[in-house]
Amino acid sequence: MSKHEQLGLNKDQLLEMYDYMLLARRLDERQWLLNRAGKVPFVISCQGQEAAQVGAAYALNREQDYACPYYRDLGVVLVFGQTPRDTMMAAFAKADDPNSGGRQMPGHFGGKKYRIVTGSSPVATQVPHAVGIALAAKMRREETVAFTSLGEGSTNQGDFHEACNFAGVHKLPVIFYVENNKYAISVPLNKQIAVENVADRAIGYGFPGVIVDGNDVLEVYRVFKEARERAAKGDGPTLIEAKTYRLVPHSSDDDDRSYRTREEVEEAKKNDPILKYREYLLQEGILTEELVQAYEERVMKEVNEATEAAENAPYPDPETVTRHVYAE
Amino acid sequence: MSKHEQLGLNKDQLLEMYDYMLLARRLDERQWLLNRAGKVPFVISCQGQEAAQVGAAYALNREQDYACPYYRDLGVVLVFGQTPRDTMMAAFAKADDPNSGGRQMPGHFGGKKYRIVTGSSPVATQVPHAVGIALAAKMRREETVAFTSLGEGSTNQGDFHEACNFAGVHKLPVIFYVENNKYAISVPLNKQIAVENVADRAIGYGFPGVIVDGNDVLEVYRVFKEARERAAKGDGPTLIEAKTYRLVPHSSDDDDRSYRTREEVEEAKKNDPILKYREYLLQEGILTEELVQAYEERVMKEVNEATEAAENAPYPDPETVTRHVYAE
Amino acid sequence: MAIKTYIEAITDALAEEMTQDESVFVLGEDVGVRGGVFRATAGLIEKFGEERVMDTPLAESAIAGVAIGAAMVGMRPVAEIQFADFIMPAFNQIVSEAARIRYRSNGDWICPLTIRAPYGGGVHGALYHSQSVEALFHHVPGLKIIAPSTPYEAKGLLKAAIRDEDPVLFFEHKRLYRSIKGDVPDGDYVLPIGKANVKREGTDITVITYGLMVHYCLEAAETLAKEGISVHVLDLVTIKPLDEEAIVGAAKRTGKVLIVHEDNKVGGIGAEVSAIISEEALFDLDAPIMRLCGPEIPAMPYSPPLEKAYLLNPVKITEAMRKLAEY
Amino acid sequence: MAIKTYIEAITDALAEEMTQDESVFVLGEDVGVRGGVFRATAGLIEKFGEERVMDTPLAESAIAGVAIGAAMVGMRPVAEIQFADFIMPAFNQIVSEAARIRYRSNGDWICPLTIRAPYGGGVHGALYHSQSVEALFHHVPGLKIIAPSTPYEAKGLLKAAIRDEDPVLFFEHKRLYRSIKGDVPDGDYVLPIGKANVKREGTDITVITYGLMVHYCLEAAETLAKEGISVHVLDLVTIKPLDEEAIVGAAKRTGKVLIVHEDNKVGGIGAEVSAIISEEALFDLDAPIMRLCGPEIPAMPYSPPLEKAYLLNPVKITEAMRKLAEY
Ligand SMILES: Cc1ncc(C[n+]2csc(CCOP(=O)(O)OP(=O)(O)O)c2C)c(N)n1
Ligand SMILES: Cc1ncc(C[n+]2csc(CCOP(=O)(O)OP(=O)(O)O)c2C)c(N)n1
Ligand SMILES: [Mg+2]
Ligand SMILES: [Mg+2]
Repeated sequence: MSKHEQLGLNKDQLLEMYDYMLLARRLDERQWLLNRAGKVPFVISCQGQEAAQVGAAYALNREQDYACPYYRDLGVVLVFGQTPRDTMMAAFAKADDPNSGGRQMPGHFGGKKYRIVTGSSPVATQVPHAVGIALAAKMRREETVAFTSLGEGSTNQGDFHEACNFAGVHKLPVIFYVENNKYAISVPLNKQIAVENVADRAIGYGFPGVIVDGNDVLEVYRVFKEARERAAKGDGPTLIEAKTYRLVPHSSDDDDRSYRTREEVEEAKKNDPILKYREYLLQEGILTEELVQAYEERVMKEVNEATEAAENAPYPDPETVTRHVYAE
Repeated sequence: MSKHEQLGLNKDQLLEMYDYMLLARRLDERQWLLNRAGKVPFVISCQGQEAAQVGAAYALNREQDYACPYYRDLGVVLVFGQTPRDTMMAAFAKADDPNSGGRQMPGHFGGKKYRIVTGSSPVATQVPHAVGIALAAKMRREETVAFTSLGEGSTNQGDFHEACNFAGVHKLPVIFYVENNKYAISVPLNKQIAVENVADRAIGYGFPGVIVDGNDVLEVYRVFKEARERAAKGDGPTLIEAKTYRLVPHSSDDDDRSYRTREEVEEAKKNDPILKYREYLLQEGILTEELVQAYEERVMKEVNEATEAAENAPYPDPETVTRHVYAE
Repeated sequence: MAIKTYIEAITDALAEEMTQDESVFVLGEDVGVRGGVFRATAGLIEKFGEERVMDTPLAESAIAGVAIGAAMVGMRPVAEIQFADFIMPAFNQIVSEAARIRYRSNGDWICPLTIRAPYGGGVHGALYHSQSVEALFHHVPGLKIIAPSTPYEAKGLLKAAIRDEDPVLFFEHKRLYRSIKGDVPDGDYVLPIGKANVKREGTDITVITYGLMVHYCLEAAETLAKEGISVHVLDLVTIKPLDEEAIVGAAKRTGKVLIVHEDNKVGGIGAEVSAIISEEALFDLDAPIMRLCGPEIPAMPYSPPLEKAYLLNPVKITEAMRKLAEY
Repeated sequence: MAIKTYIEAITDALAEEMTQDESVFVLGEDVGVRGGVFRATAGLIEKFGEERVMDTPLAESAIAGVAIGAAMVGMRPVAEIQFADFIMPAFNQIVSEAARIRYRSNGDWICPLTIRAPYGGGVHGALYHSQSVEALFHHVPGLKIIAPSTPYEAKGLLKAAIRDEDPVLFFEHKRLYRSIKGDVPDGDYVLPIGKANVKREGTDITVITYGLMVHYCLEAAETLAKEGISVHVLDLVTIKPLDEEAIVGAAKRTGKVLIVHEDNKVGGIGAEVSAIISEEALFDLDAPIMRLCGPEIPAMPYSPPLEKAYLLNPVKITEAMRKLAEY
């Protein structure tokens, strides 16, 4: 049996995951182009982490679960229902941005209709929020699981620790997801943490810590399915660490040449999760070269249309700047 | 070879440790009496944790090391040089209190001349301070080790996590000491943390976590000697967890009958660390019944004299209330 | 009507709100079997069970952060911070998160969270069990802050806070808990957030204050009444949003304003009250706007003579009032 | 003398202090090989090595707390908080610890710590990379707060901060970093903390401000000069302790005061400045004390029209000045 059969994933599902990954990548690339052209002030990327994100979100229940993602999680929010148009509205800071109506930088996801919880910039603050959502689910006897993600550097924040501990003590249905891309801006792993695996931190909180290859979307899907089941069954939290790599600078304001070699980046590109997954699907006969081309075209069309729509969309009315401070 | 010989402790040292433990206990008991008599507004106790404290501090280098203790550590600060008079000056909030000149509650230790770093009430804030002291030592190539302690409940604060991680990454000479007395005020261990041993948290920070019987002063001494050596050699931090028990209420404001049974407390008293150590010393012929009596009398005399001195000592001048906000 | 202590009013408000709304729950350190270190939650665990009266791990940022998460999905958490002094570790969650959730999501998400905390000194609590912390938050749009001085207001406003759609900091002066008793109506009632209350009508000078100091100011006003000085006392009750209309009205009424708070002066609530008055009522003033506050020291010491030196009392307040009246 | 940008002045001050005092070191996120996200520490790791230019784990409470520990035993740490917005997780360490160490130990221990942080908006930084945070700390005795507006003052005061025996928060407006250049003396000089500077002499109205707004106010004053309105501009420079003498003097000089800050109004620095004036110079005033500040919203939005709506600018300031002059 091939991997995906073991996982019970059918062809449509496999292709849907491929589609999400590709879409995330192309939307991301487009934002860089727009940034370099002076059209959008800021980009923060998912590039290199698409498998880690799509595999994770795809294993969740998008009707029941809540996502408290972090700024790189374009792959996650697409699976949760955000559209290319949403992404571009946020990039251009237009009124129709579903995350914040253009109030926040791109990458600060949110949207009640998508079950995506509004996020902020200070890292790791979303982690206790996810625990609170899990607590509410437990109290209301709902089969909701809370998902939250963050970078490995951000696991050094006190909030991560406090939230994990709280969830461990109360056995809450929450999945803590660390996308370990080996850098926190310029600071390499060995200056961030003194252990090999962030997953080991789970030991201190009394729940399992799982390591997964973040370049392998099906493996990510597998461990997430398991974690979600544990959570839904009342067996408590799981910490999952995906080993991954950020293929581009930290953000459009960063220049990564000062802290990592081009060779290292080139080497990492060989493990590009999209290429790896494409190969798998080709091998399994689920993708064909023609299909690859067709997906590419459709995605680019979506990206183009979204870009155009957003570019031409109205900015928020300046008068609205004082709205929504308190209930109106 | 008996235990203390293996540890290289001579008779005088063994008796000195006994002396400190007894002194800590009697000073503590006296403060409760004074509190119940309406003479001092507040007591927070070391009772039950004297072996854990004296064994630890005794293994440190009191000329080189710094202590960042927590509020129960009367045993620690006595070993670092505080006197019964100091304790009582603090209890009565008199001007001569070396910790704060009566500004802080008892148990908020400090004193530069004793190498005891000023502490506060918000728990766990001292943990990063100890790391900073260790960092300074490393930068200045000094053979100083920083000691810091806290309760097991307090290890759930973000500051504990952040400090441990920092020390782990930079391999700093610091010993993190958790006095696990099974309660955080009324909250029992299983509502505080979801693991058996707090020591396991060290795994997430890349340094050893050691469990020790906090009722066995010599064992505590042993693990601290080792940890101090590791630190001084440049091998980095150690987390030590002493299993102990608080024999009295959390503080003079607490009533522990609402959250633990009298049977549980009585059971714990059978392991009273002072009785256990006394037995050992009697067995080894280091203490005799006469000596026990003599120590008891001398300690009580010291406690009495200190109480009297402090009771009669002047309060701080109210005019000084605005001093020492900034350099003068 | 029944005579209740301040802390009974708090407990009653919690119990009633928990009874009438299943989504209301209490969380904090020692709030369960112990009923809170001040016993504000006494009896609740017996009534509502340990899930709705939750002893949390010792971690204030998690208490706030978890409560925020629960609030965002429709619960009505009431978090207790054991002492207001220990709200500092939760500062990021309160200021960066709770206060900004509605704004940053353009009204999509809300955070109906109440945080209760005993504050204030005069109980031998020393530097870290005596602080007033309201001024550290009053600059933050998105938050509401309440600090009632009577059992009646405490109950009606705690209920209002719990039902409010936005995050509310509810500060209870710990000296009031058992020292102040007062009439509390039977049954359900809610008072409006953002309304200052006149506690004494007067014509010579205006005193604007809140919390424990309300009682001291009333005592001082009583003393001065015997000397023929008539003092108008306005209790802010809500610290944020300030009741600007009531403040300006009270200032204009006598033209002489003394602002009194226990907390230290610089950047305190009194600074904003003063600034409002000199923006809106400058030409109605017959004397400089005076502030009588705690001294500029990091916090209140433990030793009785030092604690006394820090604290305002009716005598010190009477003196300041007299001075202003004579101006 | 040389012409330097604001950020060069910062880097120079750090390099000089590190050269002349071995106990000075820099720590923070990305301050090492990256030279800081704004490049304020660029070149330092090459000169002083990675021990004295330390990349820390991503944890602000630890950055502050570790720095406090090192400072207590004689080091002179200069901690960088990457954006002022991210100082919130360190609030407890700064307020409960750094600010109180000298006081709580009765002068036995001290905490000579400098915390640098870029603050302020107008750089498309949105809600969490644009905030002014000074008002969250100005109520806290034991702290000093500096927010210079020129390269000359930035250098002289950063050196003063590092040499100061007490904890100092040093806020650098990120819009100033590269937009403002100015004369900076060669070699070592130190400026006094706590001194406001008159940036323009005038006789009709007084404007009190700090940070980026100093430049906007000067621009507005220039405009009004052409209309025959003479504006006196006082730059606070130090936010805590406020230079009361200079404030009162500037207010008395013209009798008409406008306080300007980028930060929102309620409980801002302007409230205290206003309260000082109405305590000390009420009868010298010919107009209400006005405040022109950011709106009461949690923070500055990202979208250009919203950011613009938040921010003050020379035009808005000119209008307010004119209105006051005409009062
Ligand atoms: C509390 C806080 N401090 C600092 C920052 C600035 N900052 C943004 S992302 C980042 C690095 C995050 O690294 P990591 O957690 O590994 O996530 P990655 O970006 O690598 O995915 C830093 C320092 C921030 N956003 N929040
Ligand atoms: C930040 C903070 N929150 C709350 C408190 C109140 N408090 C003081 S001691 C304590 C329990 C501490 O338990 P633990 O860490 O196990 O130490 P123990 O007292 O049992 O030795 C609490 C909640 C505090 N001092 N600081
Ligand atoms: Mg990373
Ligand atoms: Mg304990």
